[in-house]
Amino acid sequence: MLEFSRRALLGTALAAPFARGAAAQEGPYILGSVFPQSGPNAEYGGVFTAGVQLALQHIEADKLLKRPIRYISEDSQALPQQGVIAMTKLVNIDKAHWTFAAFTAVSKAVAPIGDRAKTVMINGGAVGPDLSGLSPYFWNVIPLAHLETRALLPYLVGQGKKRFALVYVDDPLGDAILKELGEQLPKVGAELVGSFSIPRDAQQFGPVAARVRQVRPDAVYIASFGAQQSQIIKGLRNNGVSQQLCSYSAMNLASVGSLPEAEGMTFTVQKVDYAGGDALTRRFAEDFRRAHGKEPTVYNANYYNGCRLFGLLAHELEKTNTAVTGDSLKDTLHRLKKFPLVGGTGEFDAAGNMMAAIEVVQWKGGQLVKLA
Amino acid sequence: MIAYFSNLATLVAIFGILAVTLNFMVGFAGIFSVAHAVFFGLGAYAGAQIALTVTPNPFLACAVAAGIAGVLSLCLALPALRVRGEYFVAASLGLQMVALTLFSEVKSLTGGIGGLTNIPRPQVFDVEVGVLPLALLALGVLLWAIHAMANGSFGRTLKAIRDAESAAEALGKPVAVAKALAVAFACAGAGVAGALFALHMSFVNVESFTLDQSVLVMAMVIVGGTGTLFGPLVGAVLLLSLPSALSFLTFIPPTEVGSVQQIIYGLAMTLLMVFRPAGLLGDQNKGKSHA
Amino acid sequence: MLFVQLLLGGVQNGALYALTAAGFALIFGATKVFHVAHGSAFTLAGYVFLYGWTHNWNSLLSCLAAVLVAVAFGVGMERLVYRPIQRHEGSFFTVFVAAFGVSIVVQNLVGVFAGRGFASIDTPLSNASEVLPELFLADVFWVAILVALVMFVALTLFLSRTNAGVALRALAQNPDLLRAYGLSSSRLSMLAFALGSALVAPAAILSAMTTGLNEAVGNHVMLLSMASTIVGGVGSLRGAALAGLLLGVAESVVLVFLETQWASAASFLVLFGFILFKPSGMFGAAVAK
Amino acid sequence: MTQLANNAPLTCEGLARSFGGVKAVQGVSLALPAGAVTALVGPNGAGKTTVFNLITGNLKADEGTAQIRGRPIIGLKPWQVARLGVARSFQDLRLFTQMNVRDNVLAATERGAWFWQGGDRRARLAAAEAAMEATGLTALAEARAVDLAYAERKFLSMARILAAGADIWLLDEPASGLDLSSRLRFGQLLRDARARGVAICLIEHNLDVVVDLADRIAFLDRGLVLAEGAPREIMTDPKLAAIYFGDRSHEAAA
Repeated sequence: MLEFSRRALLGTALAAPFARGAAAQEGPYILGSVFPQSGPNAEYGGVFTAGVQLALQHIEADKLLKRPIRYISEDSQALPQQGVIAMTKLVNIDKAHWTFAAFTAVSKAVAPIGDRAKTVMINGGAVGPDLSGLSPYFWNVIPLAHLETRALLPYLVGQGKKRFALVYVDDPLGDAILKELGEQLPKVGAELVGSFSIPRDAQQFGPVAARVRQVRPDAVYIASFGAQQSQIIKGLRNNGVSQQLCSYSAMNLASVGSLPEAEGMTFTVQKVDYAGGDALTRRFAEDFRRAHGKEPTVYNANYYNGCRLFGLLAHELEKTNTAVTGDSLKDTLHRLKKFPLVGGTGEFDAAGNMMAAIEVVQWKGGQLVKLA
Repeated sequence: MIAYFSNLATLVAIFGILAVTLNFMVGFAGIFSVAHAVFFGLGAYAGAQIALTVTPNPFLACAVAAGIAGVLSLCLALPALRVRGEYFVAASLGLQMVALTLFSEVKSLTGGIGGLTNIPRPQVFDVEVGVLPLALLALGVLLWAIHAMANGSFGRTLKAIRDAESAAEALGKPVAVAKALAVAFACAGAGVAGALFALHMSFVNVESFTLDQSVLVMAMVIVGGTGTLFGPLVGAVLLLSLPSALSFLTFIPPTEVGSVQQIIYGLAMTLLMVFRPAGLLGDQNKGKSHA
Repeated sequence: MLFVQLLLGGVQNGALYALTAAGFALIFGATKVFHVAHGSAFTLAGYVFLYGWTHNWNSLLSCLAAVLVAVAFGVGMERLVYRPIQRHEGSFFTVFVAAFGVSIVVQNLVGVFAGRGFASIDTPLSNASEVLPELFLADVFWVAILVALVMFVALTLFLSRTNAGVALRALAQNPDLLRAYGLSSSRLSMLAFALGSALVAPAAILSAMTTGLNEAVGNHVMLLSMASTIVGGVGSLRGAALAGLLLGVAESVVLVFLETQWASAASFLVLFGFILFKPSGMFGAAVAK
Repeated sequence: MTQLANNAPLTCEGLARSFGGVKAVQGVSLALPAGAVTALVGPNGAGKTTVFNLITGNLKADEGTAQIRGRPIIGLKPWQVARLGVARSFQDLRLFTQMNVRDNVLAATERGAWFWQGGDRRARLAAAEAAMEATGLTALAEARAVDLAYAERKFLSMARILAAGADIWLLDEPASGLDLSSRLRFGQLLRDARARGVAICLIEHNLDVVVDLADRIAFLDRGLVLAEGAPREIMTDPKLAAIYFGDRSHEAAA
């Protein structure tokens, strides 16, 4: 599927100046993604892409749409500038109908481009709270971080954790979490006793660990993503930080779970019941296991949902022979509001954010264990 | 398609400005700076702030960007006056790293890693103008100025300093002033490129001004050929279209596209240096006889 | 106690920096090549050790493999990249660009074949315990210092007691003299690359155990080695090693007053200051001009 | 000395400089009269080039004064000294290797560091052409300096000095290694300049050249002016000859 679409892309790219109008209507739908495919965050790119590809296979198998879909993967390296270049290409040359973004900084950077071109952008990975309402065409199929911390903090405080230290990456996501903790902790009767920002490329965490120890926290919140998370966990644990570690859904990576030091790491994820859920969720989980030989993660599910959402909206538009554009998709979203997706019915609010139930989980022996 | 090529052309023009101004420093004055992206960044932030807070007039943005980058180029001129060769490269590396930290941390001006978003489109007297013609204009003016200087007394002075600093000084040439001016000119040019970049992307953040970017610009100069007028432009075209060309290769798995691009780009740098060190347009005999 | 903790942490890192810096300084001193791909030798050595470890090789064998790969890389760079360039042109900048290209290639090849992102080895060595109230030290601290000391003693003995070592030092000071005595400077530069690259292997192995590796880990190593060489004074191995140690300590101790993101800026400010005010470095005799 | 100084555009008094305890120059006083060639003679390491460097500001003097037409120049930068009318050559020439001959010479006529050069451009071009003509380099105007033959490089160095239009020349071994015909041409250059009133100071090891061209000789040894006077007097002094040719037995006896 993917190889086919990439080869076909060359054809369209060259033919585009000569074949406009009618052909554009008859041709395939173009879906594009701006994920990190190289660099320290490439692991996410693979996870996100797997979700999208599975949804594409299901849409094809179900013959949900009359026109075929062409999927184009662009590399953002999780960097805003690369993201902007990739998004510009998707919007301007490929005339994408629907795009996928990830990472807070990249999402904020590409949003004005999609907004200007009225192209829908789906985020299923980044959780910066300010991603809400970025553009009428920017929708989140993931609960943003403020929803996650509001689920996590009361649980931990209930476990007797009162003093929190924050180790956060120095970027919009980290800043947002710092702000969020500063506001939310006092409300639940706890306090933020220290916050330590780290650059995105930092590798040495011994010194940070020493400073974390000094503020004598009950729990340490880690706000980072990608390869760095594992390094922070290892760095803290190896340097005498024995307290409870906690975080948000970015910890839901296999490479984190397999780290012995991550034992007991408590964080939040969206609630998805793969085994007992509805048929759609079970099918997703089974086919994913078959294709990849492992359990799907929430990210796989989110981008599966993001892609499936396009199928559902376009299917709706095809029924009434309406052209599939950013505006028609947006109107349909706001008209229907609720969609059958993996993990249950997804409901969207006016800003384009999907609401989802959140659960508190913990890494235990490399397995995700549900706590609350 | 047209939009795509105009986007690529704008980037080529902007990086062309960076490459020709860096070449002015490297090729004429013998100042091998790997901190050009710092001044690109200063210009970008200055231009973006002007557009965001004062007026979207691109000429004002460029002028302010050039001014700020030109004045702060003193940070580069100072080590250039003290040391040469590897030492200066190291100094400029140090400057690059320190500036990068400042760009990330002075969030009130730069927005940190989150950057400055939603920079308005350039307007001249309430008419929206494209960045491409502006960038081409700036590139043309700079090329003309460099051409004039290269064949005039200033270029001669710089080349004299490059070849034999003490002899140039013994002929009454104030070396410090000449070097500082050359650095200021080149960095001001980089500042203009930065302002245009900010206006073109509508977004700037610190990732565009890293050491890798400085090395990319340096590679453009070296690949094209130092000390030639158009060599750096050829280098800019080649290195910028390489990733775009690669993205049309179908047999590369999507998750490896980025790596393959980087590998080809790194390999090209190395192989060129080994087999064609004077660059594509450079005089291959240059430097042979005195090595 | 925070200060002592940070100081000791800095010493541990500084000992490793000292090794890589000494390697860089040895190569630069003897061959005048600004070996920007030095960090790549570090990356490769670290990942080879990691490969050996995860495939349950004998740990001695893994270490040996790491050293061999680093040496092979260094010598390969000398033969295949630096020497051909120097044969037709001496411009240091051509060398710089070529080496930078190689480091980009290595970084991405490692990413493709070894997987991108964080990788580390799980050993009890890196697990800190409380040796004094509030003071945590891991065994790897002692290992790092011991390894660094042993390597330096060995290197010093080699450079002062063996013919090749003495010739290497002579090469650093006066290549013409060497030629006059009919010694092959080409074989000596290979030796310099082999030795200098071998010095990164222990640091890479210990880093794999402590901070972990990623494919871009070499950049930081290269920048620090280069900064140490200049701060220490070009031509002085002792100076480079001491500067490496000091930069490691500075990076760590500065965190008493500052946030982490300023740490690396601190070492580069030191570098910048030295270049502006004392370009000959701490122990360098020659002025850079 | 005093009456010479009246007519001398460049004088120095008690110049001294030591390098880490080694006294390279200790109290050198000199006056370079206009329209005369003064030769600095002495064995290797006598401090001749150091004297030049102290005058031109390439080295900082520990002690002593120097004046150009009454104006103190110690502490000035080399380019400031040059602008007072001093042109110097270097033992190792220091040509602008990657530039062609014409640009080398043109560069000598230009003083500015600003983006453009004021003044009469045509006059500068003419001066450069004249300098190339006088040194026999006109045919090689487009050749790069690095590609020139040995003697041609020496003359290019002289052409730069000619074109600079200075009236004080400090020449560091300008004739060494030249063949006879080149040496004749070089002699003519110097005589012409002397006739125009240029004050010339020459460091030279070839005593034939010195006798042929110099009006006065200052004999330097170990940073001191041992003797000063007409060529004949100096050249016939057996003690100086002994020092010059490296025989120090006289001193030991004394």
